[in-house]
Amino acid sequence: MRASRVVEAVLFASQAPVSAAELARVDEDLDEERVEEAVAELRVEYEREGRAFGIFEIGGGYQLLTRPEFAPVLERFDSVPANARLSAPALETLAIIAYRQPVGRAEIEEIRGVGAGGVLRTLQERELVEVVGRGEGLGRPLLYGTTRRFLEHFGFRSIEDLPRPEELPVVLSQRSEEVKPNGA
Amino acid sequence: MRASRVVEAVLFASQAPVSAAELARVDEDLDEERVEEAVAELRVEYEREGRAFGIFEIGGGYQLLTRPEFAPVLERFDSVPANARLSAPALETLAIIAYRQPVGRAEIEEIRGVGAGGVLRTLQERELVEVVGRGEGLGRPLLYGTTRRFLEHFGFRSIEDLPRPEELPVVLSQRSEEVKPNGA
Amino acid sequence: MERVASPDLYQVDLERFRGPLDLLLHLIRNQDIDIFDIPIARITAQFLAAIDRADHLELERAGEFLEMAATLVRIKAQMLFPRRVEGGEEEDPRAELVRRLLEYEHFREAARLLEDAERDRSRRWQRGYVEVRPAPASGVPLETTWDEVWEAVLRFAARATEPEPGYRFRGRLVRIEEKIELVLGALRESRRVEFAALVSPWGTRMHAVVSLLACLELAKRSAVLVRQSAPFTPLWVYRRRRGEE
Repeated sequence: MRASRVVEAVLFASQAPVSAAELARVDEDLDEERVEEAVAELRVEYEREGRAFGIFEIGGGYQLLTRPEFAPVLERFDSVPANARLSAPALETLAIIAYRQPVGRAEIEEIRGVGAGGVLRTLQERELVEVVGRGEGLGRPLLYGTTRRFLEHFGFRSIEDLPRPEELPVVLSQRSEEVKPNGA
Repeated sequence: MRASRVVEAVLFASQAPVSAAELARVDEDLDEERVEEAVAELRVEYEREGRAFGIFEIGGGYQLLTRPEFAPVLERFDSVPANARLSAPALETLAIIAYRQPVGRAEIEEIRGVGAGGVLRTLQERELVEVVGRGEGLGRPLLYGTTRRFLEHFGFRSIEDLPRPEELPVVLSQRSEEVKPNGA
Repeated sequence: MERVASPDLYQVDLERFRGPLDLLLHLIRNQDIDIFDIPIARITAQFLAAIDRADHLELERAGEFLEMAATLVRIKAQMLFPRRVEGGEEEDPRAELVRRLLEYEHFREAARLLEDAERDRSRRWQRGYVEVRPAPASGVPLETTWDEVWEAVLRFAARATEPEPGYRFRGRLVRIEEKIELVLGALRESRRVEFAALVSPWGTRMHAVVSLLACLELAKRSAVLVRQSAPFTPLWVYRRRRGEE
């Protein structure tokens, strides 16, 4: 298998930017220098073929992203769907973030018992939640919180304004620290 | 901008399959036929260049996925999320729903000889099945069917794509008529 | 793998099986038994022995196996006293069981095919990261209200009261029916009652949650009206007469 294709596969499927050192660990035949050669090779190919994507360097890592000149295309694509209402999974995720912020994806998934990737994206696109920091511990997970837009939309002055009656379920009323030591 | 590059940009920027109709809406110069031509063109290019990914037809749309030969590399990589697999009870329940839809909980439990409440809820939360109507009879039971997400999870093009067990015992078809779909 | 020493010593581990039908099929297929002519006495003995050994099964699962055991014992008895149906032909008491076994086996095979498809699909990856793009301004405005978010909050509460199969509560379960009775009882004496008054004598969070669910259930049945003038002010439950808005 060609080094450049292995690098391409990893960059395509990775959730986050990948450094040359991490890429070099994928295969015994690779070292950082060969990874950099492979990246350069891919860049030349993408350029020559006029691909809609390219390799960008972000925070010390490589990432495959759509080229900026295609932004108008994607905007037209995005402008079609957008539901007026949030789905039940989105509402539940929003409730968890609202009451437990800042909170990481793993914690949300643990509470709901299902993956939260798509739902988090929807909420971010709706500008109801945003990344507010990074947690401690393995992989320094992204932490989510509600936005100003969230407060405006639901008519709260601040997060302290959220109703917190007795009957608030325990999973929502407990602070993250009580549940997970490596949260915020 | 070339049609094939517009199509490539949208497929690249989407995690889920995109249908030809959705792709055609992106540009005034596109229609479904031209989208299909563009997809065919991209396939030839990816094949020729030996790209690590290809275009697959899933759930009535097109999706960019890595080729299976890169699985051994990607399975080992931390920032590449593992594709979740379902438990045996979940697969059995899903098989019944997939082949019998629309189908009620009582019939599922009858076939498997065990309770289905917990499994059904998990499948609903993962958006693999959904309520598609109500049956006749006592309590007008909820009827379940599979979702588009189901097709994505298994990589099927459509529900007709479902694998069929070789021997279909004759007794199987007897009971299907008893359950009448309502809202489906 | 188990070995057949004698029919009575056929060892199986119940935990491995997805249910009674799965176990029965295993017993039949692994001993090369003709499914249309099941030696019911032998299979029943093996089935009972298997559940007898599994003393640590959860209550719900144990119930499923016991139900099948009862069916087997009944079929065994019917085999001793064959019934004649109209036309003089004998009805095989095993017929319905055979139909269920074949049907289940069919879906077990279908599940295996789904698993194959899942494995193939899981060897291909979609893009791991896709840039977050803000929804275009021209898009549909969000209509979701706080009430909908709050309903999602209450769903967590509802879920906490509904035990997972095999999950055991320590102490007594708090039943919504009991709370409904309690609310209705309180409202027989006065037209309205403060929610806090319904809750305080018991104190625990679970009681509070179930009481609230009871009120909401009654509100849904139009038996009560739940009112709160502003967040954090007392919540009142009103008795509702028939036909009253």
